[in-house]
Amino acid sequence: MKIEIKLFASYREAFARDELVLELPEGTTCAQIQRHLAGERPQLARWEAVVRYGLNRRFVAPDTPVADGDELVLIPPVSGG
Amino acid sequence: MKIEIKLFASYREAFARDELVLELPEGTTCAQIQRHLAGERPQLARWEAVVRYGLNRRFVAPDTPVADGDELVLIPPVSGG
Amino acid sequence: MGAEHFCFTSEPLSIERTYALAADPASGAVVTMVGTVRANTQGRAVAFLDYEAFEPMALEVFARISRHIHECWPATGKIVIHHRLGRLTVGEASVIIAVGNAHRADAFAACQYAIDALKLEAPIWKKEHWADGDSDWVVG
Amino acid sequence: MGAEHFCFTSEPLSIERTYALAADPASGAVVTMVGTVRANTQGRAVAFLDYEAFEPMALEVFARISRHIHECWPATGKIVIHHRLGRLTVGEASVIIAVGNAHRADAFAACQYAIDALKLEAPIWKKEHWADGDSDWVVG
Repeated sequence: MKIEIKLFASYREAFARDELVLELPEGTTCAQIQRHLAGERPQLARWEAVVRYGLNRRFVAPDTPVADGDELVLIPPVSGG
Repeated sequence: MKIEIKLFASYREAFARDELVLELPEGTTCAQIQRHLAGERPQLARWEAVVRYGLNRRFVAPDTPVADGDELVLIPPVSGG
Repeated sequence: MGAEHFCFTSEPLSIERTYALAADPASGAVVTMVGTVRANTQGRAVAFLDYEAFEPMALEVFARISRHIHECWPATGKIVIHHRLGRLTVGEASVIIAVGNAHRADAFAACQYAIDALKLEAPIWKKEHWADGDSDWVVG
Repeated sequence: MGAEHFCFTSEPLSIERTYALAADPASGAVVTMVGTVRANTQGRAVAFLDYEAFEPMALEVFARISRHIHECWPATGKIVIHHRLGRLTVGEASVIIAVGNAHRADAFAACQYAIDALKLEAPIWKKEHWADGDSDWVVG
């Protein structure tokens, strides 16, 4: 299945792009995707314990499986305002 | 002794002026002045229980005596802001 | 604290001006409260209000409020209080208070304290004129 | 609630404009909070900040904050949230929130809830660039 991953902040910098499209096995969870990305870019490991997941623009739990066509955003600690 | 009384709100309206200068016996208190004014203008009696006193720009207790040259303001319930 | 931080004026108030006086690069937060003339009071349509104040004593009350805030919330930056006098129509601002602080919770608490204390202590009065032609001094 | 009540912009924010959108003759009080870029963080001189957001999700967070406020403080009038993005220098406003209410205590509480919730929930990030040339993403 194809998953669109939007990248912001340190994730955008680590990949030097705004977006990735990954081909992943059915049933892959948000947390597994984070570990996959941190495997490719070790500087992202610092967010492992604190990153949150926005799936189709809603916060979801780390063990939520993604489905074909989903939009996922990895949300390191926010600091708006 | 001479006391300058500044009039605001309903007191100003009752006397149709901004200020009175009263000649009063030594030892007259703020509350006695209020009763004197309410005697002259009965519509001011409604404030008797709630009026406060500003003597030389500080709040003082009703039984505070005034002294020659003092500036007194009678302060009906405030409603600024 | 410059004299322009506390003032009475018969000109319309400006939140931009009040904010600019309170803003300061050390204060990460500025909380501003604007009080406006409401269209209705106790179910009666308001035509306009007349505000008056014993200005020198009210300015001393503002200075006392300010001292109290600096004591209670020591990281407070600037405190600005602008109060309108004279005739105000519905929707116009009667008072604007702005308080800066490095910590936003303290800016909220101090600004709320300032307006509460002003309403209790400052010798300022308003006469409400209703659409039906009646009028009276507002109590509290 | 018009779209202009919640927005992201790379233009400088205006407290006058934010206030004007929140003001309304039924609200006797409008409480506004402005967050600005501080000159120092943890004792380090700040040169500038870069803000970015996942805008569509952040706007949904703003809408959720707004719904919560209307539920908790039913007399709430208008809620306006304007957030700046891009490069900001010291003293510039990064966020302005304005909340109107007939009761000022509720306006204070709701405005404070809004900024606290925004900082916890909205997908917005800032990278701090210090005067010494170093930089990092701000956590919390």
